[in-house]
Amino acid sequence: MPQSLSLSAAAGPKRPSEWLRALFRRNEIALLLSLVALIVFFSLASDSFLTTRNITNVLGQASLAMVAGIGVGVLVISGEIDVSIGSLAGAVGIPLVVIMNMTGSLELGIAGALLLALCVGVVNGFLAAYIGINSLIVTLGSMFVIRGAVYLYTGQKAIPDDLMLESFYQIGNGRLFGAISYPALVAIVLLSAFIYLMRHRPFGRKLYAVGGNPEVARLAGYDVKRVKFIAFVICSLLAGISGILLSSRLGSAVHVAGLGFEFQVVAAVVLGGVSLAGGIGSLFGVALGVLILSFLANGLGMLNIATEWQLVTTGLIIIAAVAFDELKRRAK
Amino acid sequence: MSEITQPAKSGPVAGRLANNSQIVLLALLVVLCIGISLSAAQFYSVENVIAILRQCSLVLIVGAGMTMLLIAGEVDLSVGASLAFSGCVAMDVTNKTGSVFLGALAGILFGGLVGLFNGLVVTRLKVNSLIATIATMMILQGGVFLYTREAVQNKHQQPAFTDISTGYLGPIPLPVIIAAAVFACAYVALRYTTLGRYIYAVGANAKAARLSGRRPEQLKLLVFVVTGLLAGLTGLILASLMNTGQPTAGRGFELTVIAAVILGGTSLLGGRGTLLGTLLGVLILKVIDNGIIILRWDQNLQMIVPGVVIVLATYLDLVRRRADAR
Amino acid sequence: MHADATIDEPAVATIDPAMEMTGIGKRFPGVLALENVGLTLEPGKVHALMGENGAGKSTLIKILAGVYQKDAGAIRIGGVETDLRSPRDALRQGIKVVFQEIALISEFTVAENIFIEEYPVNGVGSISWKTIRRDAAALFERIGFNVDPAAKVGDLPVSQQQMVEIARALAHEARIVVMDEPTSSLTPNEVALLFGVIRRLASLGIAVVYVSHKLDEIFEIADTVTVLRDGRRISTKPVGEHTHDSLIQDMIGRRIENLFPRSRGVARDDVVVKVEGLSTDSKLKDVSFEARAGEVLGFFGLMGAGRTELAKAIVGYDPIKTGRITIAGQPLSPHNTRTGVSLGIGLLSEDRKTEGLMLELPVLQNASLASLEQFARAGFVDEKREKSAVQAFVDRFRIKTPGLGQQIKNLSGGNQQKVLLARWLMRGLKVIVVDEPTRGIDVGAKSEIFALIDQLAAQGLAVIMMTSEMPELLGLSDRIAVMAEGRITATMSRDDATQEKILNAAIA
Amino acid sequence: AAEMPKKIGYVTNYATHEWYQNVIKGMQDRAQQLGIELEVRDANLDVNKQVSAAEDFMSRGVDVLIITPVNEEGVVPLVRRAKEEGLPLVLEGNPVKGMTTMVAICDYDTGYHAGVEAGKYAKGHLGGVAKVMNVGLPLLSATVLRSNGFMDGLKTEIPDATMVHDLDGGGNPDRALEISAAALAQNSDINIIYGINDSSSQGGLQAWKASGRSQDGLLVVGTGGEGLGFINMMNTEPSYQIEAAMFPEKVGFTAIDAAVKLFNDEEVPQHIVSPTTPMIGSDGWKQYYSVDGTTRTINWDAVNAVQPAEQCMKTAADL
Ligand SMILES: Nc1ncnc2c1ncn2[C@@H]1O[C@H](COP(=O)(O)OP(=O)(O)OP(=O)(O)O)[C@@H](O)[C@H]1O
Ligand SMILES: Nc1ncnc2c1ncn2[C@@H]1O[C@H](COP(=O)(O)OP(=O)(O)OP(=O)(O)O)[C@@H](O)[C@H]1O
Ligand SMILES: [Mg+2]
Ligand SMILES: [Mg+2]
Repeated sequence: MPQSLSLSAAAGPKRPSEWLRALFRRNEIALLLSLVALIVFFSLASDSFLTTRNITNVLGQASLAMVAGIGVGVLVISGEIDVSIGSLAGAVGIPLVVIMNMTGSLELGIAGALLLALCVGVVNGFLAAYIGINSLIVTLGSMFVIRGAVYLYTGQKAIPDDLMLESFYQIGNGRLFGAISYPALVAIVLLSAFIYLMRHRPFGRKLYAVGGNPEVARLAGYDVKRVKFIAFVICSLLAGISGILLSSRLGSAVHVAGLGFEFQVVAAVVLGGVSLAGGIGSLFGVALGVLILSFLANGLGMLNIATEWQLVTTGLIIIAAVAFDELKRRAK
Repeated sequence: MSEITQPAKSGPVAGRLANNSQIVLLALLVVLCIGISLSAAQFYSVENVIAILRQCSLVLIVGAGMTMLLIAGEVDLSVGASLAFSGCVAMDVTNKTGSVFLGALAGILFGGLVGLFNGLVVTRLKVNSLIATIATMMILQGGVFLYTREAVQNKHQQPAFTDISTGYLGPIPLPVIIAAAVFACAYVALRYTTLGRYIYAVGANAKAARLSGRRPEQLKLLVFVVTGLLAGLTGLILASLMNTGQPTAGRGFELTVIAAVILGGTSLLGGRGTLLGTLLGVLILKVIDNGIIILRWDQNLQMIVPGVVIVLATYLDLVRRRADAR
Repeated sequence: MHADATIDEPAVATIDPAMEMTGIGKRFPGVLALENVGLTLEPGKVHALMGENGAGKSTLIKILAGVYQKDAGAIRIGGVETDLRSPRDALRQGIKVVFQEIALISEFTVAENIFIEEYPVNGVGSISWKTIRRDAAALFERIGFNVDPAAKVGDLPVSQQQMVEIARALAHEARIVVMDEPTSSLTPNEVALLFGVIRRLASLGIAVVYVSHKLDEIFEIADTVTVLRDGRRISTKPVGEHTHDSLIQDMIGRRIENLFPRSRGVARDDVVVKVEGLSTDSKLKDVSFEARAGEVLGFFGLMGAGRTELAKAIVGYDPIKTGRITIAGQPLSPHNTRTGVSLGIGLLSEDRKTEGLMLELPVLQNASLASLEQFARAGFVDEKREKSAVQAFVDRFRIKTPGLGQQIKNLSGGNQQKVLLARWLMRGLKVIVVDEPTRGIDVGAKSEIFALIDQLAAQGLAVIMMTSEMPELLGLSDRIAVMAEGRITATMSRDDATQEKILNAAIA
Repeated sequence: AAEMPKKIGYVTNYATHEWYQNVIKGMQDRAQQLGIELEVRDANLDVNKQVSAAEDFMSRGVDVLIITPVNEEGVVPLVRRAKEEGLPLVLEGNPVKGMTTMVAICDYDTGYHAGVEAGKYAKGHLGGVAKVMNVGLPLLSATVLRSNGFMDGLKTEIPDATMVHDLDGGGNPDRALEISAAALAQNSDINIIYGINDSSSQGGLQAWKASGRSQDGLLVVGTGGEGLGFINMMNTEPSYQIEAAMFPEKVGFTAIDAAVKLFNDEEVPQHIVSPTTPMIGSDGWKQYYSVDGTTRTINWDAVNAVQPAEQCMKTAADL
C-alpha cells in the first residue's frame, strides 16, 4: 500500500515535467522561441505588423518557400540535396502558361507543369540515386540546364497569361473566406501530410534511416536507391507546386522567376535544424525556419529599414539563431 | 587525393596518370580545345589564350582556397560578396592614402578578416559553414552598401593600380603569374607538408585528428582565413581590371568556384580532393564559356553546356573508377 | 509476428541442412578474400567460424547476408539454390545477421531500431509506436538485457548498442541467425545471457553461426567449428575434436607458447602519470591514481563504470570539472590533446570507427597521423622515410593490406586496430592509454599485442589499460584498479588480485 | 492647391544599383519638398520578393504605390489588386497591362540619339566605319530597345554599320568584361563599343584595355549616366566620347509628381516621358552635373530644360 502510494505520487507530478523536458530537448524549441521573440519585437516596434492583414500576408508569402522547403527537407533528411528547385520553380510556369494559353484550361496547364516537375525529379533522382553521381553535382548541373533552357525557349522574355483566366489568378492571389490565402492553405495541407508521413509512415522512417546511415538501411533490407529516388521526385514535385503558385502570383511565366530561390529554401531548411549530413531534422523545424525568415523580412520592412541594413540584420540573426540552437544542444 | 592514395610503389608516370581521376578531365579539356580550335582559329590566338588565362586566374585563386576548405570539410559561399567588398576597400584605401601598396594590402586583409569571421562563427559558435557563410554573404552584400553607395572610382588614376591586372611579366599577364604562384604554394602545402596532411585528416575524421594532438578548430580557422585572403586578392585583381571598386561585382562567383572545385573531383564530405583537379575544372569551365562566344553560339548555352559537362565529367569519372575497382 | 514467434515457437519448418555454401570465392581489388570455401549449417546447431584477422570470416558472412556478391560458388538454402542479391533477399530467406560493425541508426530509439526491418503498422498503415515500444521492452525482458527501449541509440555506449543489435536479430522470424563477434564488448554476465538465448534458438531448430576470437566461448557454445585462414577453409570439425592448442594451430598455423609473455622487470619508481581528485560533469567522481614507468596499470569495471570517460579525460580529450593531471611532472592542461600528446600521452580509443579511423584515407596516412612531425623537415613530409617507417610497422604487426595506399576502410577490423596501435607506437610516448585494446582481435594478433604492451612497459612506458577481459587484466597488469560508478573502488597488486575480489569491487 | 498624399511607397527593382539610387534620390528630394513621407522597399531583382514588398505596402496603408517592375509581366496581378483596392499605382520604367500611368524614359530613343551622335563621330574620326560590339542585356526589354535604337540611329549616318557582336554582359561590369574579352579576341575589327548601361560600357572598355590595344580609333558609348563612373571615364579615357544621359533623378522627381496627380484623381497620360539626351565629349556632362569629391549634384535648370519626346519612337510592344 505505501509502495503504490509513493509510486503514484512520483508518477503524478512527473508527467507534465517530463513532457516539458521532452519538449525542451527538441531542437525546434530554440527556433520556436526565436520566432516568438521576433514576432513580439516587431509587434512592439511597428503598429502595422500585428494586423490580421499583415499576418495573413506573411503566411501567404512564406507558403512558397514552405512548400518547396518541405520537399527539400524530405530530400536532405534522406541524405541528398537539390539546388535546382529555384530553376524548376521558375520553369514550370512555362508549360503552365503555354498550355493554358493554348487550351484555355488551368487543369491541363497544371498537369503540364507537374509533368515537367516529375520529369526533372526523375532525371535528378535517376542520375543521383541510381547512377550514383553526387546529388549536389547533379542538381547544380540541372539548375544551369533548366535555367538556360528557359532562356533559350523564351528568348529571355516573360510569357503572359493571354486569356487572363480568373481561376489562374485565384490560386496564387485568392483567399478562402477572404482570410487565408490559397497558397497558405496548400502549404498547411502539405505540411501536415508530410509531417504525418515522416513520423508515422514506414516510408517516412525509411527516409530518415537512409539519410542517417545508408549502409545500415541497406542491411535492414531497404532499397536505398529507390527511397532516395522517390525523395528526389517528391522534392521536384513540391518545387513544381511552389512554382505553380509563384506563376499565379506573377500572372505569367517569368523567365527570371525563382532566381536564388534555392538559397533561400536551403537556408531555411538548415536554419530549421535539418542536418545536411542527412537523417536529422524535422519538417516542423523546416516550417519554423521558413517562418522566421519570412517574418524577419516582413518585420524589417515594416520598420522601414534600408535594404542594406536588412541584409546585415538577417545575416546576423541567422547566425545567432543557429548558434543558439547549437549552444543549447551542447549544454544538454 | 589520388596521388596520395596510390599504392606505395611509384609506377611509371604514364601508369600513374592513367590511374588518376584527373585523366577524364584532362581528356575532356583536350577534346574541348581541339574541337573549338577546329571551328574557330581565333580560339588559340595569343590574345584569346591570355583572356582565358586571365579569367581562369580569378577563379583559380579562390578555387585553391575553396579546395582546401572542402577537403577540411567546410565550405564558403561568401567569397563572391567578399571579393566585391575587398575590391571597394582596396580602391578606397588607395584613393585615401595615395598608395597602391597600402590599398592592395587593405583589400587582401579585408578578405582575410571576412575569412576570420567565417572561421570563428563556424569553429567557435559551431554554426554549419554552409548557412554561416550564406549569412556572411548577406551581411557583406548589405555592408558594402553601407560602406559605399557608389562604385569607388580610381580617383587619382593611379596606373599602378590597373597594372596589377593588366601588367605583364615577360609575355605572361600578372594575374596569371599571381594565380600560378598561389596554386603552386597551395599545391605544395597540400601535397607535401604536414599542414596539408592535417587538412586531409581533419576533413576525414576530426575526432581522430584531435586525439592525435591536432586542433581541428584551429586548422579550419586557418583554412577559412586563407580562403578569405585569396578572395581579397581576387577582389583586388578584379577591381584593378575594372579600374573601380564595384560593390555589385562577384554575384554568383561563389557558384562558379564551387562548380569548378567539385568538377575537379573534390568531395563535399571532406577528406578527399586535389588541386590539380580544381585547375582542370577551372580551365574546362572557362574554356567552355569562352568557346561559346568564339563560336558565336547562343550565349544561353553558357549555362546549359557547363551544366551538362559537370554531370557528364563526374559520371565518366565514376565509370572509370568502377572499372578500376574491378 | 514479433518477438514471441522467434523465441517461443519454431519459426519455419526445417529441412536438413538449413544452408549449404560450396566453392565460395570472393576477390577484392588486391585481395583474394575467399577461395573455394564451403560451409554447411544444420538446423538447431551452433556453427562457429574462426580465423585470424582478415581470414575472411566477415566476408563469408556478408555473402550470406547478401551484402557482397560471391564471385564463385553456390548457396543452397533448404535444398534450393538461391541467389542472395541484396540484404533484402537474405532477410526474406530468414537470415538474420548481427554484424561486426554496429549497424544501427544512431538517431533512432532503441525500440525503433529493433523493428526497423519491418514496422508493425495499424489498419491504415501508420506505424504503431505503442506496439513497437511494448514489444521491444518485452523482448529485452525475455532476453534479460538491460537496455532502455526509449533511449536514443547514439547516446548509448558501444556495449549497449551491441545488445540492441542482437535483440534486433531476434525480433523477427528467422531460420539462420549469424553473429559476427557479438560479445566483443559484453560483460561476462551478458555473455551468459546471450548464450542462453543462443541455446534457445538452437533448440527451436534455428541454425546459428557464431564468430568470435574468444576460444572459451567457442568451446562453451559451439557444436561445430570451421576454421578459415587466408581465405581458405582449413578445417571443419565437431568442437569436441579440438583442444585450445589444436584450434590455435589451425587458425594461425603455429603454436602460441605463451599468450601473456613477460619480459619486463619490476616497475621503476618514477611516477609518470599522476591524477588527483579528477571529477567530470557527467560521471567521474574524485578519481586519483598514479602510474609508474615500466608498469601496466589495468582498469577493470562493468559496462558504464567510467573507464572510457577516464581515459578521455586524462589524455585531454574531454573537459574536466576539478582535479589535476600531471605527466612526468608537467601539468596537463585539460581539454587540450595538443599538450597531452606533446607531453607524451596518447589514447587508443575503444571506438575505432568514429574516433580512430580516417576511413577514406590510406593506411599510410592513418598510421603516421600522430607522428608526422618526425618525418618532416621544415614542415615538409619526407614521404620516403614515412613510408619505410610505416612499412616496418606493417611488417612487424603483420598487418594484412595490399599496400600502404589501400584505403583503411577495406581492411578487416583486426588489421585496422593494428594500424591504430601503430599510429601511437610510431610516436615515442611516455604513457599510452589503451581502451579495450584487443576488442575484435584474433588470438595470434592478441598475443602480439600483449607482447608489444609488455615490451613497451619494459622500455619504460607507463601503460594504462582499460579492459573488460578478466584474463587479459590478470595476465598483463602489474597493478589493477577497479572502477564502479565513476569511482575507483579498489586498487591492488597483481599478486593480491583474484577474480572474486575484482568482481566484488566492480559491483560495489 | 492639390491635396498631398501622406505616404508613398516605392518598390524598386534593385536598390543597390546606382541608377536606382539616383531615382530614389530624386524621389526623396521631391517628396521632401512636398512634405510627403516616402518609403522604399527593394525587390533585389527577385520577382517574388517584389510582389511581397508591394503586398506589405498595401497592408501598411500607403496612399500611392510606385513600382519599378523586375519584370513587366510579373506585376500584372499586382496592378489588378491595386485597382481592386482603389490604390493609385504609378509604374516606373516599364509599361504593364492594365496600368493607369507610367513614368519612363524612351529607351529606344535614348539609344537612337546616341547612335546618331556615334555615327557623326565615326564619320569624323573613324573613317566612316562602324563595327559595333554591343555589350547588351537581353534579359530586359528596356535594354534590348536601347541597343536596337543605337544601331538604328547609327545607321542613319552610316548605313552599312554592323553589329559584329551582340553580347549578353549581364549588365554588370565583371561579366561584361569577361565576355567582351572573348568577343574582342574573336573579332579584331571592332571599333565601337556600346554598353546598355555604364557598367557594360566600362566592362567592354576595360576588356579592350586589358588586351593591350590602344584606344586610338575606338569609340565607347555608354548609357545611363547614373554615377561617377561615366564622369571619370569621360574625363580620363580618350575613347569614351558619348554618354546617353537618362537623368535618373529626374525620373524619380517626375514619378512623385505623377503620384500626387493620381492621388488627386487628375488626368494623367499613360506614358509620362522623362527626358534623355546624349552628352558628347569629355566636357559634355558638365552642363548637367557638378562633382565635388565623391558627390555629384544635378543641375536641375539644365535638366528641366531638356525637352522630353511627346511619344516614344518604339516601345516594348514593338519588339
Ligand atoms: N570492401 C573491401 N574491399 C577490399 N578489401 C576488403 C574489403 N572487405 C574485406 N577486405 C579484405 O578481405 C580480407 C578478409 O576480410 P574480413 O573482414 O572478411 O576478415 P575477418 O576474418 O572478418 O577479420 P576480423 O577478425 O579482423 O574481423 C581482408 O584482407 C580485408 O582487408
Ligand atoms: N546511460 C548512458 N547514456 C548516454 N551515454 C552513456 C551512458 N552510459 C555511458 N555513456 C557513454 O558511453 C561511453 C562509455 O561509458 P563509460 O566510460 O562510462 O564506460 P566504460 O567503463 O568505458 O564501459 P564500456 O566502455 O564497457 O561501456 C562514455 O562516453 C559515456 O559518456
Ligand atoms: Mg570480421
Ligand atoms: Mg569503455
